[in-house]
Amino acid sequence: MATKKKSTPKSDAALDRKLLHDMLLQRRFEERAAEAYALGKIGGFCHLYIGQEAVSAGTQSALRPDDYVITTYRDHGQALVRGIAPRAVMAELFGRVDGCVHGKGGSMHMFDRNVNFLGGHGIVGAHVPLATGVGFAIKYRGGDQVCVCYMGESVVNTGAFHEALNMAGLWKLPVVYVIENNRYGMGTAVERASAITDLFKRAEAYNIVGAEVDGQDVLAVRETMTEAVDRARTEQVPTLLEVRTFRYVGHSMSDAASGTYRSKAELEESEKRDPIVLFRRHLQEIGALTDAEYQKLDDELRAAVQDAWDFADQSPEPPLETLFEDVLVETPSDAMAGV
Amino acid sequence: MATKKKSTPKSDAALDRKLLHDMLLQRRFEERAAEAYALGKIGGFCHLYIGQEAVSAGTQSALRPDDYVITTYRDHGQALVRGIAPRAVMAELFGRVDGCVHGKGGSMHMFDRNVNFLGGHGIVGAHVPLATGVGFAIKYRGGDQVCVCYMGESVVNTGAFHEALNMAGLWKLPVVYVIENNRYGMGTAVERASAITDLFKRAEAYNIVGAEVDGQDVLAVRETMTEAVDRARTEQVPTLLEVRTFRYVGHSMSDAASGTYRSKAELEESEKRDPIVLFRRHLQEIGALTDAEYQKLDDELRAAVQDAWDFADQSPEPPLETLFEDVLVETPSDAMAGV
Amino acid sequence: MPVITYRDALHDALREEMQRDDRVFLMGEEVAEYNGAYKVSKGLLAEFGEMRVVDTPITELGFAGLGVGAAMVGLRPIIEFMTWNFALLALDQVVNSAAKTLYMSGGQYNVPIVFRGPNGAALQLSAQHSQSWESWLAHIPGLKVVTPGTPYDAKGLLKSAIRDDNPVCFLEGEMLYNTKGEVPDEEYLVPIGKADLKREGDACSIITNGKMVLTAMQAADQLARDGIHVDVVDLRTVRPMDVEAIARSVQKTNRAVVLEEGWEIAGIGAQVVDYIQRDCFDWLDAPVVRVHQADVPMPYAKNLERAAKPDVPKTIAAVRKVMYLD
Amino acid sequence: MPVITYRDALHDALREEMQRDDRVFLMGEEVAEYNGAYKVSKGLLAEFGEMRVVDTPITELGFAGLGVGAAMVGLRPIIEFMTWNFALLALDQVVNSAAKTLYMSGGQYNVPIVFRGPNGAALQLSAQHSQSWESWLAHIPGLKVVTPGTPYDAKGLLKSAIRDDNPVCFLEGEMLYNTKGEVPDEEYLVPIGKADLKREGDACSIITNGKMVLTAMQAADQLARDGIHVDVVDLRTVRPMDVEAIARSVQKTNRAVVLEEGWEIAGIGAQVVDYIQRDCFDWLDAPVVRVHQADVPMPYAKNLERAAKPDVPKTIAAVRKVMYLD
Ligand SMILES: Cc1ncc(C[n+]2csc(CCOP(=O)(O)OP(=O)(O)O)c2C)c(N)n1
Ligand SMILES: Cc1ncc(C[n+]2csc(CCOP(=O)(O)OP(=O)(O)O)c2C)c(N)n1
Ligand SMILES: [Mg+2]
Ligand SMILES: [Mg+2]
Repeated sequence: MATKKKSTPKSDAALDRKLLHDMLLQRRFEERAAEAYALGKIGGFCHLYIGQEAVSAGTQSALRPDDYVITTYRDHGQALVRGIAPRAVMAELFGRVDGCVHGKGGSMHMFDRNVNFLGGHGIVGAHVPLATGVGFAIKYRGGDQVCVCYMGESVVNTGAFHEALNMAGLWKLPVVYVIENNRYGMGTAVERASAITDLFKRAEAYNIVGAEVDGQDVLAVRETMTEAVDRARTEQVPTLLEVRTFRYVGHSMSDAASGTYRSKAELEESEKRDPIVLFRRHLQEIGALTDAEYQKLDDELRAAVQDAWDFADQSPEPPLETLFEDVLVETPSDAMAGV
Repeated sequence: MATKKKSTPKSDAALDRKLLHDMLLQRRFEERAAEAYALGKIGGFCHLYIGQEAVSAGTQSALRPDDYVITTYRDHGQALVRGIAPRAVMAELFGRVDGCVHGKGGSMHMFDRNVNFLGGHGIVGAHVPLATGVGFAIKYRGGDQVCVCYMGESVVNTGAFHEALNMAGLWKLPVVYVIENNRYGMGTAVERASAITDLFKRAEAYNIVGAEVDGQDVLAVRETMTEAVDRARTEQVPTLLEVRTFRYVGHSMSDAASGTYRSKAELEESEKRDPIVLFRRHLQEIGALTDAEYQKLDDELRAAVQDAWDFADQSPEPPLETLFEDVLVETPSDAMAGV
Repeated sequence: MPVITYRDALHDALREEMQRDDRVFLMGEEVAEYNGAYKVSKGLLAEFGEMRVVDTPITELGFAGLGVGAAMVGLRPIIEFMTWNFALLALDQVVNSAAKTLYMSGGQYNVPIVFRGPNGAALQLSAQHSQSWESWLAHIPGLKVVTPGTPYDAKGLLKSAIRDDNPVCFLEGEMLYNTKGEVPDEEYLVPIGKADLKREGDACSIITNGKMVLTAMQAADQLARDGIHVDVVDLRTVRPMDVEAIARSVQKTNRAVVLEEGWEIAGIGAQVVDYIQRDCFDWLDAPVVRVHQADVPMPYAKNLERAAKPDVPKTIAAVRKVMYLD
Repeated sequence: MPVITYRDALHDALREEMQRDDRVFLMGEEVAEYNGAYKVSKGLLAEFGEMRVVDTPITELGFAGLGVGAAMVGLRPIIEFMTWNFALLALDQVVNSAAKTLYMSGGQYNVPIVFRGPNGAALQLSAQHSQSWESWLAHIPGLKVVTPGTPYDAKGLLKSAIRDDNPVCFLEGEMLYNTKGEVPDEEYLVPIGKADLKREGDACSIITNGKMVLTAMQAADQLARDGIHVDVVDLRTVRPMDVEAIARSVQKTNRAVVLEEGWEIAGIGAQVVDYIQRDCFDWLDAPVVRVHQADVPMPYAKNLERAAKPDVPKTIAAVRKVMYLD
């Protein structure tokens, strides 16, 4: 299916600034998260997003505050860009009471109702039907919000993806499904898992729009995403958007960045297209950013991340009685009082 | 993907005769099964195949005895064509010890190891991965058999279908997936369940060959199936074959043939293309069948079905002690004896 | 009081709650145009329209998850499984999404959803269509699990389930849809988590739930003819379970039979036994006896199926055994 | 005797059985090129090639079903779930295809398949990655369910599972992979369905399985220092369960603690309690006490996770309680 006419966003200094900020915040945040993990301050599984920052920054810049975002376990970057405070994300990683879910979820399960961030989900594919349900709810209420659903490229092989996209196509739900194709699902290259490798073409099976974009180019990501979001918002047409990207780190903290399933050469090649470096260069070329400005931003972000670390480190463990809280919620008694 | 060069089977009197026989056997058998159900001799769910007989007859005529067949709960026709004796099928429907699975399975679960009939499965979509596994086993052993997997058109929306076809496409397994598109899944028209209605086009998502054929024309079915089977056998390329057909009866014995989700007019229109009538006419036109021959065949088949009924009726109930048999099989002690 | 069927009781509960709250919608296979595979949703499409009564493709995992997503952002979905047998495909969403999201989100996102449909065996549907999932579901924290045995309870509990702000698994009985009972015209709710002493006696307690309530009552009737009067404790909800009601009855009768529809091993009855031995150890005069489905996949043949299912004679035999009468 | 890890014990079992029988193959996510998410299959791709050690897409339902189909026509698949948490998506194939096909086919098609992988909680993996499925799986007739707690049992039971002509669910412990124990060089099998009395005492029986065997042994050590000597009955297989071994121990000690990794309600421990009260009613001096995971989804924070899990102090407290010592 052809994609619609482009509505390229005007170049905009504030926006450029925000995109750079969002990308660099993620990078600096996760560099420190890796350090904290090595120190044993973070436990469990911890999946970093380093290398993919243009995807979250670019796509989310096309959203409104009342739109919805849902994602996988690889959720730090998405959470930060959506506006969960670095303090709350770091404290969650540290398993502390001031974490965005009070230490209940950890790395894989960031949630924040204030910014319509519907989580971090751990079962590959399982959140795709959830996103479809959010799209259904938007349509049910007659709203014009959009739900964005991020997923790794392995997800396109799961039954949950297929069932969910068929319903989205059948019922025309306002959802943008964003495949973050970083070429590997754990140690499995995409061509060893999917019978076709142009993943966006699976959209045809569901009568939805398919599109692809270079995920290391934050402006391209933003542009393609803006089209998809517009289509969802105004025509309630879902899109399957494949964003080609790369993770510069291992699948999780226990996995080496290269050497097993991918070569050092491949990794280095991909690092030449670091989204932050590319965008910084672009801004400098068009005269929108000086070295000093960049440095200042970087310093600010490093400080913000240090602040998050200190905050997290000082936040107490969750009180033991919270173990039994939030298993069930009380239904308000007026609901039970009768009609 | 383009389908390969055709290898049209020669017109062949014996074959024509067999196709007619196989279709008429199913029709006569199921007419009586419906009667037996009304009399309470058959219980549970009973899904008749009337109207779809050309699919089983045409497709299976392209198979070898050592190929494998697997199907859904709508399995009487497939079982009979594959060579399970009408007596064994009818006795199974009657829940008797001489049934092909000794009364354990009933209408939905016909099996026969002697003819590589891998069952009758009741969970929509669930047998598609099984078929893929049979294809895997064939490839594993280096054989040139083919596995044929029948399914209703609703199955293409299930996660199981998607996961299984992706693996079949990825690994090039010798399976022919046959969609019996009778336009309805229970009361749901195909266009209300699937985001696209040219179901064979989903093959593209899995890098396998897609094809469609008129399911009321037994020779066309045979021809297209022969191509698909050849492709699987010689090149280990799977096919998704959509066969357009119609069931003339309700979804199961508790569902009216028309009046709720489909109109009487639609049903009558479809009955004009009764596969048996069409094929009989064709054979008469080419001078390969006389009225008397047809009548004789019909009489024989009615007698065979009556014989099956009598046999089933006289077969005893399964002994009570069989309740606890076949839950587990004993592992031969020599397997446990060491290397 | 009007006497209506279990099917109509459920239907009325759906209709009343959909009228009361426009966030409530019903979704599942054949619920709309076909009026429901078992006609529970008859007429609802006509009354509420296609946004609120929604036919789905055969994709249990997908539409169960869809319901959870919709519930997270404020709707109140009722997800019908044509039968709970097919819900097996959707359990990842029931367990990992519906039951855990409140906890994982640190209390931010509750999931007000009802998963409902017939559970357990009907007649001669054989192995893949005859399963009772109450013990599996009850195993999971974050869920409530309800198994009404009468029209009255079905209506009152379904209304409570729809109003509940948590995920509720609602297990109906296909063989119960045509059974009848008194159901008041006026609105009422039956609270989730409360058992009901359906019959009083002193000789023994039969503790049961769901479809087996009928079986227990019939067994009790027959036993009464021999002068054996039993308590029939209908759990109604199996999670959370009303342990006080169990203890009250068993501490009175000193003997217990636990009757369940499903399989034995780690069945819901095993949990009831555990509660009994924990709370009534000094009161028990005999080991608790369980009645359950034979430990085999359900066979098709009529005689085998009958032999496999828990029934009145087996329940009576268990009561007599626990009373050392045979 | 050589001392090796649980991981290596499993690895050796896989390797030996693949050498012995070329119908055996291993399939799952990351089992081949990555050498297994937990390195159990290290080196097997190199030795046996890509037809016998097969990486799959992330499609648990699909490849579990693929395994069943392959098993029906004569292969002997070992399906690795990266963890049993993800197997939830595949349970329809485990239950409806693997466990029932022999029965539904009237004895014609047996399904010699092993489903294996780590089960239960590791460290701080939170709610969706920390589940114990033994009670669910044990509920299902047609399956065998094995939960080895030591390297010796892991190797001997896995070899038996691979040779078994029935579907076997094999539950490993992620936290056990690095634990060590004696494993003979010579070939041996551990029979499925036989418990092992891992430690002898007279004061109380601790009945347990899987990862909790270690916990029970540590608790027993500590209790011994106070002069309390307990039996540790390691069930090893939870279906079929060795009821004689349970009865033998409890009839000797007259007291029992049931220790399991998973949740309480209808957990496997409930079934053990049921067997005990059935077979040892007249021997029991106190109600059986259960130790299990707190009835909540698993939290992430270290302190909460610790509080949620069954452990040595909780086990000791349970033993003391059942002995009326506190
Ligand atoms: C159903 C399921 N199976 C397996 C896993 C284990 N697992 C976690 S992430 C992952 C790889 C996912 O890869 P991809 O979708 O490409 O996302 P990426 O990690 O690259 O962001 C696997 C196999 C899981 N969490 N859920
Ligand atoms: C997973 C699952 N969901 C629902 C059902 C109930 N069911 C049985 S057949 C059927 C319709 C299937 O339609 P289709 O695939 O078109 O096959 P047909 O009956 O037309 O041959 C449904 C919904 C089931 N058996 N399994
Ligand atoms: Mg990836
Ligand atoms: Mg159909």
